[in-house]
Amino acid sequence: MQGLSIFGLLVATFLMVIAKRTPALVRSFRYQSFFLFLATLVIALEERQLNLYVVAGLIFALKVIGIPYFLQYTMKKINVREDLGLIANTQISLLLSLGFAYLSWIFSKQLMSSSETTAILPAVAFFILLTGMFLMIFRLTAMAQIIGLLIMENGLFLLASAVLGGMPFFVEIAIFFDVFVSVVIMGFFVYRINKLFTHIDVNRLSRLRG
Amino acid sequence: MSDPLSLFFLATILIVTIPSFVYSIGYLKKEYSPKKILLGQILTFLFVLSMLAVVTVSNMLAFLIAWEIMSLVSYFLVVFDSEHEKSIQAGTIYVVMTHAGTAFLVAAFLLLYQHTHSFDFNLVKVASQTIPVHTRNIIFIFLLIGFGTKAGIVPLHIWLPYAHPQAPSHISSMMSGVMIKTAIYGLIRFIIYLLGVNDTWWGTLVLILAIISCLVGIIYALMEKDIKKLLAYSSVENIGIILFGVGLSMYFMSKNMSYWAVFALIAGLYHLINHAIFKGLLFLCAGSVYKAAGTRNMEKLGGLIRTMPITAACFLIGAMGISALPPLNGFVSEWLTLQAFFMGAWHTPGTDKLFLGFCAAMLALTSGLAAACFVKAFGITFLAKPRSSYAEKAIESPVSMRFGMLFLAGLTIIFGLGAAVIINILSRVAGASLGIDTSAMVFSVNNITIHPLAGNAMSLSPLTMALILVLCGLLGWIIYKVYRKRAISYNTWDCGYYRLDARHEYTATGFSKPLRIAFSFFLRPYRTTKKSGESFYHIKSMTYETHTTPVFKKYIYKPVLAITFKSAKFMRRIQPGSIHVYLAYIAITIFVLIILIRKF
Amino acid sequence: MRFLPVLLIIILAPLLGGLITKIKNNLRMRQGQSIFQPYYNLVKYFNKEEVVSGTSSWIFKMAPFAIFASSLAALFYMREFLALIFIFALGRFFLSLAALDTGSTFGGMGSSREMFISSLSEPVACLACFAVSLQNGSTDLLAWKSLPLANTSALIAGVALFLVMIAETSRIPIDNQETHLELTMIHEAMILEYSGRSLALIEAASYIRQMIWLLIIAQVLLPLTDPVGISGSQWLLWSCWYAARIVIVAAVIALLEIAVAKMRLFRAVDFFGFGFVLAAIAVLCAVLGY
Amino acid sequence: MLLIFLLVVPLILAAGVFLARDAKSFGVVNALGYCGMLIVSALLLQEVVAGHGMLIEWHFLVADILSAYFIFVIAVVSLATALYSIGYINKDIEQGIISLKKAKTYYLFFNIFCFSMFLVPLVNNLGLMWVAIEMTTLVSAFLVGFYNTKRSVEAAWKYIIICSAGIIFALLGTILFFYAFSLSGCMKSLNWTEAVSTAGSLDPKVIRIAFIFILVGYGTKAGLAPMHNWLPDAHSQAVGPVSALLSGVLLKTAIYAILRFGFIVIKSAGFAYFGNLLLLLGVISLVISCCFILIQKDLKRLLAYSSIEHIGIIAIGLGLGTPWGFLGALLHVFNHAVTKSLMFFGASNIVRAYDTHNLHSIRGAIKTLPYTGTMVLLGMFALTGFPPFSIFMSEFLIIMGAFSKGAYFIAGTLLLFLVIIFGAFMYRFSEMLFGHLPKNRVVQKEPLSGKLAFAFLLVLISAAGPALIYFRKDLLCLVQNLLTL
Repeated sequence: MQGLSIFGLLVATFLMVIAKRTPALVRSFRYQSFFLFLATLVIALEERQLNLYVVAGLIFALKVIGIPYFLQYTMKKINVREDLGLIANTQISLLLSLGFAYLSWIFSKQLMSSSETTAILPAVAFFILLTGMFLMIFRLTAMAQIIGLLIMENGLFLLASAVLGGMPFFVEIAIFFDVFVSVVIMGFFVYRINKLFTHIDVNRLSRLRG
Repeated sequence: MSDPLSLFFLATILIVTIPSFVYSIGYLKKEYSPKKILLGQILTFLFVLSMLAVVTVSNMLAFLIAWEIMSLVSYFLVVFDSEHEKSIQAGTIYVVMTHAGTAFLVAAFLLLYQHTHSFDFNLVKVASQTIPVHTRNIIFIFLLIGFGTKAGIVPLHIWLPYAHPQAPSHISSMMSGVMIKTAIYGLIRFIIYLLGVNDTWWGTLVLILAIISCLVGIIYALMEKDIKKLLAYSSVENIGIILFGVGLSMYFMSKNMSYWAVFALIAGLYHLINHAIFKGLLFLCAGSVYKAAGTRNMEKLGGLIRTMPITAACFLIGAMGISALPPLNGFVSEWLTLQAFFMGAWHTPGTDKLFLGFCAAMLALTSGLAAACFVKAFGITFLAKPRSSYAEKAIESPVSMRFGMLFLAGLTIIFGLGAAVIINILSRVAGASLGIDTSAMVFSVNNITIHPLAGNAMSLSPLTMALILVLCGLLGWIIYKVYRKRAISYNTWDCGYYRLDARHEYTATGFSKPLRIAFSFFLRPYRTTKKSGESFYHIKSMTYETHTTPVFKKYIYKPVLAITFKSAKFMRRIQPGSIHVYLAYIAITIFVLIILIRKF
Repeated sequence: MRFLPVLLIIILAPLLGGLITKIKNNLRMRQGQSIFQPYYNLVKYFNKEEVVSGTSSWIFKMAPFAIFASSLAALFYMREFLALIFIFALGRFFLSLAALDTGSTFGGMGSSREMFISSLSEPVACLACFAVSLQNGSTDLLAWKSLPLANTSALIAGVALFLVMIAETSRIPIDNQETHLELTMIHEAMILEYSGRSLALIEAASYIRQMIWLLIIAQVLLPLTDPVGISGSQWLLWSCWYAARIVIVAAVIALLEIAVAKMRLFRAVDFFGFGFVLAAIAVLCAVLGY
Repeated sequence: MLLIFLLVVPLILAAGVFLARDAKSFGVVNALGYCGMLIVSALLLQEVVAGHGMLIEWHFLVADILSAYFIFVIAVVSLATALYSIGYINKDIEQGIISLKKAKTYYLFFNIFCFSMFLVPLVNNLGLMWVAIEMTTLVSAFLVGFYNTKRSVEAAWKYIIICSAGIIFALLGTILFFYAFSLSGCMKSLNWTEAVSTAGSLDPKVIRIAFIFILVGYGTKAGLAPMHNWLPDAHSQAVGPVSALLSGVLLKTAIYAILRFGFIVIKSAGFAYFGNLLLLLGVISLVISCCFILIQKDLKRLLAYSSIEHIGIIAIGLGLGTPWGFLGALLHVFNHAVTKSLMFFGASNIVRAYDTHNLHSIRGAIKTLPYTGTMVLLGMFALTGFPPFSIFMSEFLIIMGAFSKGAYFIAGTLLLFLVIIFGAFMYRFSEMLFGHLPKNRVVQKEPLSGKLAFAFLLVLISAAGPALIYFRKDLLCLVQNLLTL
């Protein structure tokens, strides 16, 4: 069961890496969130913790339904070209992300210093984290950066629930709230950028330098 | 701190600042708005206060604070005419240089603190002997650089000729007369008094710096047309002369020749207070010329001796003093310094004599050049016909200014004639700062004659010398009067060309030409000619200028600045404005830190 | 008693000038003026009426006395060489100022050159004096007593001082008292505006100064102990020798003046550079004990 | 009770915005409110120092001496800013740059921003602290993008994205810390109070890695180079008064967070590790900021870079680990906060009077704005470490710490770059302040509230220096307790 969710997470993440257009990215983000929800649920079943159930619920509510919907809505409202603007093309991105996968595997084995079975989930989490960072750096549009941020957070949630069985409850709630707010605010700014610059290619936002 | 050293500097400061302050009353009037005058006077007051604090506090931290406040206030005074681009630049150069110097002081003080665990002078003095040798050397170097910047030791003098002339004249006289002396106070207080000298090379280094400062200072002074700049450069030279005394005393101290150490320090301190007096005086005179004529360019002055007799007389006395002419004070202190070299060398074993002799010769050269410099300064400014309408319309300055000048002029004479008395006082100061008991040492007999080392032929009595000079002059006058022939007044001989005017007079530039050629290896003079006219063959007018290359600025400071800015511009590229790059920095930082985690 | 030699010097000073000129002329196979000519000149000047430049100020009028005073006062400080140098500087200072005061181009030129020369000559004088003082630990050059041939350092120092003296007494190759050619003249250019009594005073002063220099150099090169406790005949001998050596030095000057040509002004740097090196060698010898 | 008060007042004020009739009167109310805040925080500080040690309320609010100190700093600056805002916003309305509605939103966000900043030192839970800090980012982003110009929006975007991305790593670090705790199996609640008590028994390896994430994450927010790039943009584009808040205290809250985790690291992984990391980043910040200050042409950016420099200095002071250095760093937090606020107020006055940021086209400021000009002149000297102003004292202490540790390289670097930066400041500011009054400029009148703010800050700047010298021994004791807690 857990194996399935891990598999799904990996696939979704690779899909993100090779995504060329924003809708594709959003879609694969939704898949990823779904498998995250699955993974959390499994952990919850194993550990029998109430708050993990709630967290899983929240993931489902926010990340699988809420946020992707909001993102699509924003995209619709600002009708700009949909491509993400790749700094590194898909092949290179794919290779790099394979590298990331390996790196995070090493790293988590170092960190977890215990049997490989416990190290696998954290490894996936780190991998997702790295991929998120990668997308933020190597994709041009503002949308890509928002989604990258969200992906990183997915990674964190996976890590938290994997190694700790969840943070203290109210902290989790607060963070969720925070994520949601930040997405809304960023969406608002994307809207503004589009209005002022008539594009959302943030790489061309370089009036302020030096 | 209330030991003789502090008291001596206290006295020096007050002697110069009080007349300058009186002078300022007349000087500032009508030049600035009342509000600004008030501000100026408040700042001046703070300036004097901070200087007094510097020489009296007994704690390194307090010293540092007083020192910085002094720099700050003096900066405000330098940029007092804040409209002029020049004074802004001058102020900036000044305050940055002095701040850089302070950085070295901070380092030195903290090194002292680290080894003595106290900021208090007395405790530091007690514990300073435990400091390891190489640390002592480092501290010495730092102190030398730190105070050298303030004192204007070459090549750290670069700010001085900009800052001093730009300030209002009474401030210039305080800065040149007193403020740069606080640096000498620092050197004596921290190196000689607190640290204690026991390496010969310290003294030697100071002497070498003294030679360089003297020569460079006076040569630049000779080349100047701006009278206040000339005076500023001559301050660099005189700091050199003072350093001769101080360095020599350090040198003798390291050789345990306590008597001659005291003697040399006396000479140094004597010249210090003398320079304070006559440089203050000269700046005040220059100020009153500037106020009257509205220009500081000597080429436009001349003939002022008729319109401004008092100023002229005071300037003459100052010039005589600074050119070490008997029986005025400058003569006494330079004579003492030379004697310190001669007699010290006589008592020093070995080949160091050669070095000391060389130093003495350089001092002689300096005083010769100084005489030339001030013949030029006085002759071109005050004598012959006015060279411009500025000089023609000049009038004598108001009472308060005259008072300031006359007071200092009087002191110039008194400190010459009363040498034998003063030297006894100074011996106590020197003894206290060197930690030597001078009660047994003889420097003068019956308060008239300077007579070091009783029994030796060497002795001097400025008082009698003055008497003799006056009598001889009288004799000449009597002979002159005996032959009662009439003296008729007529034009200067003009080789039969009947329109001799001011344009035929020798100019400041012309006056210094022989020396400009003699020292061309250092001054690197060059000429610029500008021709104007509709064609090359039909030239309407031609301008021709001679310049000298500012060696230190061109070959030391400019390159350093250039390199700094170039590297800064290069660094600018790391921030191209692309958010992706910035995010990449974060990622890279994390990677690097994690890879290097074992290193921390 | 102390004033007797002073008076003697004052009286004989012009004679020495005359003597040098006489020797020069004779060497040139000329009759030449009498050696008392300087006296005639002085008397003549004193009796002539004086012309004062209208542009000049009290500096111009006061300078002659200052110059005269400095030369005269120097006589009392011959046993303190450093003070001596400074006192001469006093006279020079005022002469240069007076020269600038008239506003004539000649005056400015003269004072500029004079200050140039003197400032270069001072270190040489100082270092030479230093070399001698290393021998007896005082700056009293007249107290110098050992034979020069026995003492290399003093000899070399004496030569260095001699060079300085040439400059100070405005002799060839630095200056030339005889011409009024603007290319060459220094001292003459400064006193160009003076006439009558003032000129007389200045001339007298320069004669005395020259005398003092000669005495000092004579003492350093051909030293002579003071006449203490010696009988009449020996005393006569002593004084003859005392005068003779001055004449010798004078003769050397005269010889030099007709032997060499006047140098370009800026060659003076090399001239004094040579002098400085000599003095430095003298110090070195003194240090090494030769 | 005090702690609650500190959190409630800003919220009440924020709510009050909706009742406000006109901006000016509300501004006054606002300022009064923050007067109260200042008094309360002073009481709090006094109480904590007096020895009650730690105040805990409802188990999730806590105030030990460190947080009380930071609270005090925040209170001081926010009061000054509130004062200054009155005149500033009022003028904006008069000139028709913004509407009343916009002014209200300004005050709304201002209060929420302050609330979030007060929250950071007060929360006991390290996770919630993270939330609070992220909140400061989100709120202040609006204040950066306030004028809705291209530049300001660009700045806001960079600010929000870079800080969020950075802070994600901070969260990762927090999680790893939590993981370390769970490994040692002692706690389940991330509470600071428990954390320090059990810090000794943690696995150093995890802590070391976790701290790197914490440092980079919160370091991004604190503006440590090379994660500083958002800072000059945001600080130069923000609303005048808010620049002061950003530079003055926002950065310090991040420093506070780093310190909190730092104490745990010190206990488990030893001081050297913590110290070296901070020293490294500190020196890099110093060097880089120096380079940019040298060639900077934009007045507010210049000040922003100087903030990076001072954060670097603080980091160095903390990293040295000697009591003097630590004390110096903590005092520097306060001194820099007040001085930099003064400078930013002055800068925004000047920028408004000449409506340009470009230093080359600003001349004779001291004539156009006599009061502001004088203040900026003095502030400039204070900022570059001239006595009798306070920054001199704290920098001196830090350098002293470096010497007493024998870290001569650090001390040398510090001295060298301080001098260079001073030179750059002199070069720029003397030209800007002095010089001829430009033709079309007339002497301008300045609002009373602004003058009050200046006076308030200047008093603090000049008073703090002597005070520090006077109390340095007692302060040292406090710091030593802090280091050995």
